[in-house]
Amino acid sequence: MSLLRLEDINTFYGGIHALKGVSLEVNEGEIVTLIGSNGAGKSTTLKTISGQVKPKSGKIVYNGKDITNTPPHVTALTGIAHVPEGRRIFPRLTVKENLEMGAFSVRDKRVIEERMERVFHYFPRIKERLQQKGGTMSGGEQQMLAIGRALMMQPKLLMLDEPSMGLAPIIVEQIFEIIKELNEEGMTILLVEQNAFQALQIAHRGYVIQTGEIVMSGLGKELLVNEQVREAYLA
Amino acid sequence: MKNWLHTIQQNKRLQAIIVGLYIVVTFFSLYLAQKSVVAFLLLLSSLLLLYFTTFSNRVKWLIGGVVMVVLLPLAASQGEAYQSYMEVATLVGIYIAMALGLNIVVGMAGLLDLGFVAFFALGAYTYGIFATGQANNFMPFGHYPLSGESFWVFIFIGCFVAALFGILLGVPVLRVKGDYLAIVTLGFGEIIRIIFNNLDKPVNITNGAMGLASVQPPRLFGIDFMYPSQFYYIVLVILITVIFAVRRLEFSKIGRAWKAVRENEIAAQAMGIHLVKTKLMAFAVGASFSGMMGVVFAAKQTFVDPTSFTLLESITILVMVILGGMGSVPGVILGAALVTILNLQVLTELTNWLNQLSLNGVINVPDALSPAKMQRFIFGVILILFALYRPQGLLPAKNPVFDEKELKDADKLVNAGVQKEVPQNVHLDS
Amino acid sequence: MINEVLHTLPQVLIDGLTLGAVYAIVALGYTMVYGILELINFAHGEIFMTGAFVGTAILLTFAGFGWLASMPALVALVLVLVVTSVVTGLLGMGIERVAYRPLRNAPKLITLITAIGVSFLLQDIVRFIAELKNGNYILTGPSLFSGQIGIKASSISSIFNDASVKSSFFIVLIVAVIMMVTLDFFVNKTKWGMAMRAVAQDRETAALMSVNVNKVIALTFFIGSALGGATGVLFAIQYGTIDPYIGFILGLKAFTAAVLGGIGNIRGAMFGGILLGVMEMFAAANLPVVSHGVLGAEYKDVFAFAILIIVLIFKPEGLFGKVSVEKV
Amino acid sequence: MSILTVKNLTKQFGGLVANSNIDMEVQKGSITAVIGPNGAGKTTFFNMVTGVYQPTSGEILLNNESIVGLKPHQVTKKGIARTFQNIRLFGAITVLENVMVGMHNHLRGGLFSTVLSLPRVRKEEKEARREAYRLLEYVGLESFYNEEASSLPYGAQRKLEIARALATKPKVLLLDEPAAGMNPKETSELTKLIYNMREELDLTIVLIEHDMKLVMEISEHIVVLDHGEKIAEGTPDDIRNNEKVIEAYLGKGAATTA
Amino acid sequence: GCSGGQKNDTANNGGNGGGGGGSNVIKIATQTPLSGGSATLGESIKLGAQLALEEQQANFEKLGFKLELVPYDDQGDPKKGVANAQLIGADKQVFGVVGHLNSGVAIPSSEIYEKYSIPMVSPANTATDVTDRGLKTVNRICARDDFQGPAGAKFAVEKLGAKKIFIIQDKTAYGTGLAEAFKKGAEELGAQILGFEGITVGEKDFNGVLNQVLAKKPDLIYFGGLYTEGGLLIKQARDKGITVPIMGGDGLDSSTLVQIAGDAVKNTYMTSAAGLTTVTDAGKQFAEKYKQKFGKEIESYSAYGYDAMGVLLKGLENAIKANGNKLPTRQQVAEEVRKVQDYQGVVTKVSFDEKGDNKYAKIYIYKFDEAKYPAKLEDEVSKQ
Ligand SMILES: Nc1ncnc2c1ncn2[C@@H]1O[C@H](COP(=O)(O)OP(=O)(O)OP(=O)(O)O)[C@@H](O)[C@H]1O
Ligand SMILES: Nc1ncnc2c1ncn2[C@@H]1O[C@H](COP(=O)(O)OP(=O)(O)OP(=O)(O)O)[C@@H](O)[C@H]1O
Ligand SMILES: [Mg+2]
Ligand SMILES: [Mg+2]
Repeated sequence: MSLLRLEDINTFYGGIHALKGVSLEVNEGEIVTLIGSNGAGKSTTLKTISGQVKPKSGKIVYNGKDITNTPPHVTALTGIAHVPEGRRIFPRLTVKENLEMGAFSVRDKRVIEERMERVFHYFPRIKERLQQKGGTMSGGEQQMLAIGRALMMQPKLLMLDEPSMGLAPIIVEQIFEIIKELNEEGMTILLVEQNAFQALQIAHRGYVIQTGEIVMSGLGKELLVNEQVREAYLA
Repeated sequence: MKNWLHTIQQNKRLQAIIVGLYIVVTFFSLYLAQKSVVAFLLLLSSLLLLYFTTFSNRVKWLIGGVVMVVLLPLAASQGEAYQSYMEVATLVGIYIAMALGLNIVVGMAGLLDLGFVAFFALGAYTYGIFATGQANNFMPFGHYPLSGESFWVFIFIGCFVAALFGILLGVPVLRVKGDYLAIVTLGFGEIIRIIFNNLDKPVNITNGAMGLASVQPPRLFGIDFMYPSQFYYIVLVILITVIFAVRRLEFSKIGRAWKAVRENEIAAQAMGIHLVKTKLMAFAVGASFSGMMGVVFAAKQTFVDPTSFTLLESITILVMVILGGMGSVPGVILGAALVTILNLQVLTELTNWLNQLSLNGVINVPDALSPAKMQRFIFGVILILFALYRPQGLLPAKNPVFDEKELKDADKLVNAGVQKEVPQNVHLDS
Repeated sequence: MINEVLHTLPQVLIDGLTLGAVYAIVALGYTMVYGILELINFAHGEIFMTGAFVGTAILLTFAGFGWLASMPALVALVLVLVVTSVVTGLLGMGIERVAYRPLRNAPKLITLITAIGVSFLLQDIVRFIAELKNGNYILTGPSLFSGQIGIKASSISSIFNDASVKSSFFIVLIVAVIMMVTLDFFVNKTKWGMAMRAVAQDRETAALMSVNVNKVIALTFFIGSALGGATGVLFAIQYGTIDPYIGFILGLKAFTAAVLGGIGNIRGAMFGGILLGVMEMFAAANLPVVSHGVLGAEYKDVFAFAILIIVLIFKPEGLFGKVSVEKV
Repeated sequence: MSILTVKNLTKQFGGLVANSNIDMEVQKGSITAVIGPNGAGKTTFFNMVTGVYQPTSGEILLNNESIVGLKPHQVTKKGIARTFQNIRLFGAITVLENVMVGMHNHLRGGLFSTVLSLPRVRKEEKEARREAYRLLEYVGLESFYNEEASSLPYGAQRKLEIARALATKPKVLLLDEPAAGMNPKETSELTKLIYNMREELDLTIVLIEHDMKLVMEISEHIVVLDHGEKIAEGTPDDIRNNEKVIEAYLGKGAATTA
Repeated sequence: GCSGGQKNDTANNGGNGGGGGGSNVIKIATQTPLSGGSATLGESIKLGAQLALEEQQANFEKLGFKLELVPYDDQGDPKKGVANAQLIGADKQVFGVVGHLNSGVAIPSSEIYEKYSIPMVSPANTATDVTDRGLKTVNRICARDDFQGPAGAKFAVEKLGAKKIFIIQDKTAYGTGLAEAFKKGAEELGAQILGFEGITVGEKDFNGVLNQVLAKKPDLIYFGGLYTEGGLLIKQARDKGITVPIMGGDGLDSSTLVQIAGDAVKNTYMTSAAGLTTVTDAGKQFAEKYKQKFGKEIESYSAYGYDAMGVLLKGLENAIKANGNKLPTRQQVAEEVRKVQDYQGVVTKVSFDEKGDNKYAKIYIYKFDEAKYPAKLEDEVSKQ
């Protein structure tokens, strides 16, 4: 069953036509990856979904509801968590507060505690640094925190924008493991990656975006062996 | 409309005709309708029109020069309002120079300065003290007031003193960033003003709140400069020098360093830029313009007292810079001119007019709302509207655009063979 | 010389504390808005001024109906404080909506212009209304809490002279402390406070955390302005006379105080305000004595600004400000 | 010959030891990689070398001359340039001007000569522009030269940082994660560029990178940091097979990706 | 907008008119602060002047001239004042100025009036420099600082028996000038000056300086400044338990002083160049007319504005008559204004001396015995 569906989305930044009729679909329980080179429009796609930018035309349907023009804070409430590109940790909040921000809509303290424990389970490193200011963490640590923060929302759909960027190989491996694990536990995931190889390996399905247009789609495994994809993105 | 503008943009001859026609028409309307502020302003705005043409810089300067040096004074001089127009034009010039100075500090180097008027005060007092009998109180040698001939030297002394204080202010400021800087400079401005207001004790240097009256007018070849129409030319000369200096600095190593510091201090340092030196230079250069104009101001007013140098004045200059477009020299010039004219001429005329209406019984306003009292209100509204509708400033800063040809046709410093090997496909998806 | 300074010290401290408390609460308003929008809300001084006028107007109305005599002063005070805070809070929200929100993505300094515009506007509007109603824009309110209380400082040490305070001093101080503590708790310990800080640091991401950014900013303005208005009332009660131009000077001082303490930092604002008030009072009372008449009381502001500059030289982020670590 | 020598370098942030007694030698003309898990202290190490942070203790020698205590701009003058992990361009000025800022120390125009617009200054400026343009060509950004730096795509911004660093005419170039955010294809182009720069511009290059393909392909010497300590160093082959490194950093799957 | 009307004027004048020969409009300008902190005072001058002008309109109508008032706002800012002065000078129909409030504005602006030979009659500037520069067009009807200050000092020392005096001033040209003059006078009479301190205009807390007063224990406090600060200073001094007499100059002369200080105003003395407006019949009438027309009580300067305008119009009328009922030149008007003798105004009689100072300027000394304005007249000092 489709959890999220984009229909012919067109998004502009001023005069720049960043998304040119993007349509894609994410089914419940899937990992879907969106790959493409720099400036292809991957981040813009995620931003359009979460409401950070408004599409000029097209429709976004989530869980059967039209969420095309909902502002980001409302989208978040519907269960879509967006881990933005470049981590975007609150630099002067402590690590703990950063996590708490993730659970902003949750009132019950106990629930927050529980979720936090779950985050610690995935990222033990975070637990050691609860009182450190988010901004002083290293790049990798921040990425973990950013994912952890999104997990605090306990989202239905987790959108990750280049989570492997700037991370040590072992961490990348871990993160992909965690993504898989989260998915196995029932979370739907929309993954944007430059690291096409690894992304396609764990994804059920994938879309290739080029200068704002979806140029190809298919099962992860298919794309992995596709000649054109290999040449352009797997080098 | 767009098309139409486009055609004009393409066609230089058409532009020449339009500008020429405009200047002639406004010139004659001012010439004939002497008291028309509108005609005066329209003639002035021919400079703005000129700015938008595609003529070469040299031609623009030439035409602009003719308008400023000959046409404007000539057209205005035909009648009674002459001196008052020249007064306004002189003040506009003074403010433009100051705004350009502040623009270096705020717009280019990104250092928020709320005490800028202090440098103006320094210039004014430097001349004021020595061009009145005041200096006799503490200078054992020499005979004061100095004659008006010294004025020309004092322009440079004022420039130098202000620059020196710019550096003195800069030194403590270096460690302070962003909005902290704003308050430090604000404090500095207030300190200078309060000191000037109190330095009549223990030794009477500034004559305190009473101010310095009867400052000697400038003197050249036996002629005293007494009228705004004369000061107009002094200001014009200084102003043109200032504009040239700013323009050259802007697109030089120094200007780039200022902008780099503004954009990212850490990266600027990594490029080998000495942070302290660069910021100090911005302070000093910016201050020096103000210092010069301070000297002119003292001579023009013939009276210097601390009330001319309040915080509100600093804020007004800042408004000119931001409104015009931070970092943009043409923008700042426009901003300064607009705010000054608005304050001195338009608001005054407007209130006079409204007042006339209410005196004649055309409109009836309660006294509390009398137009003369609502100037701040009107000014406030205008500020808000401008900011909301032109948030980037009136003429936002532009980056220099270079011609590719000029950049290319040199012999290669880098090994000529390299180029081909370098992969050329960065623009893969753009 | 030292003796002379010590004689008046108790009184100087008390007076300084009063002034400082006023500075401190106004500084809080600056700090809050700054903390969240990185905007020096120049109009804050005018909101404070508006509060003073609204409060005085209410008190005058009460007095006009003869209610003031019939109700306990404390009740009147609380009533006025609450009403005024709400009025100025809404005013602040309105200003944000009209003059700041449309410029949220514009260059930072352009909002400075609208802030200045709003200041001028408020000054003239308040002046206009006051003049229309009163014939004169200088307003003197009914006196509340004007009893004098003597403090026998001489019983502590004979070097001190006795001091006296107006009972409104205690009101000012108590209300100020309550406001500061509440606010500090609110911002640092509650969820909405955390949301405010998050919005301050990264608006876009805060929205992704399901924070309604507009609401948080509006709330910030409401609280900041309500505080400003309430302070206006306290000011009017303490000093009795107000005019539409009090906001400018006081705003300036409070801004200085906020920076001294470390702008954006609530405790810093409190401390900075009190410190500035005490310093100023001390300078006004003692500069001539200490400098043998060379520096008069009028140098008090020079003294205050000089201290500020010196503090910032050694601690560029203000007394309580955290060194802003920029990770390279 | 060692151009950059680091002895016993330590940096503490409060209780946190970000670098602990690091010794390192960088050979002139080499490409050296510094790798390690996130938070290992790699960027901190760069920051100390470039004068952004002062070391808690230890020595940094450039050509046997200590550069500890120098300000960042002085370090640049000595011949060390760098790029930043989190891109730090001068966003509001053009790409060409960004590079020209890098030439700051090699231009001689002073305040007065500039204001007077002496022919010498004009000539120098013109030459600087051409030189800047050549550098842009070198990294392949010439088509963007008149654009605002902030409007560039991410990958181009990284390259601009390199061009800008080159403009300072460095002897040693420090690159902090130059390939971050690039796809494999772009990364391989970057690899070529880095390699060429070393060959043609007489440079010594030290780079931090998490992309093992790039690191293993290009570097002659690799230093591995973990928790602020140096846990290994050697040739790519040594490192690839070092148990400690695999455990702390590469992970088991490393063999397949790199 | 605004230029339309003016173009018509120009047309009436027959193009670029030099003297405006055909015109029968005569404008008198006022220049005072109408906005900002001291707008009340500036306003009251303007309104007083307006009243006088309107009363005279019929009179001038008979002579064939139409009188008009053009109020300018100098904002208390010298720059603005000078720029306005240029505008005033440029308007050939303006034949006189009533202004200013601040000496700091009057001094540079009058340099411009002098160039254009426009007579200025100042209702309020007490600084010595205003007339001491020897400008032919500058006149004032109020007393100079160096008359008012010593007169106050004499009263303080001789009548009130003050031996030790603490002086506070507001660090403006007015306050400093007056306080300095008082200080000099008091010292000459053998009083001891315990302190000479400044406060900042616009502030509301003067406890710092008052703590000094408390420590020094003077037997009189003198304040050079305006009523806004003065009122608060008096109130705060009394709150502190300082009971000695407080004395000030004409800047305190306002009903608002009493409003601000309330009961604390008792035992306050005030020197003023104004006779009590409301003690004479003429004064009472004036106050009533003023109230009726503008709906507010008079301020101390209202009557000065009225009288300054009166003198100016008197000079103008004389000039017109001397010129055979034709429009005189500005020079002629200026000369006639200076020549005005024994003009009887509401608050003062006016004859100008060779500098333009009023020979009849008198100093009146008032005391507040209760919280009521106006205060009780205690003494009168004449110039000679
Ligand atoms: N805020 C913005 N303003 C203007 N243009 C933008 C903005 N953000 C993105 N763009 C442009 O929109 C296009 C798509 O950008 P987007 O960030 O979605 O790419 P991406 O696929 O995520 O690339 P990357 O791998 O670099 O993250 C690019 O051409 C980019 O330059
Ligand atoms: N200014 C600072 N204040 C406090 N701690 C800091 C500071 N800078 C870095 N750290 C800490 O020092 C450690 C090393 O950080 P550094 O940035 O050098 O890591 P890194 O090796 O570059 O990691 P990454 O590969 O993720 O960029 C981290 O734990 C980080 O949190
Ligand atoms: Mg992206
Ligand atoms: Mg790093």
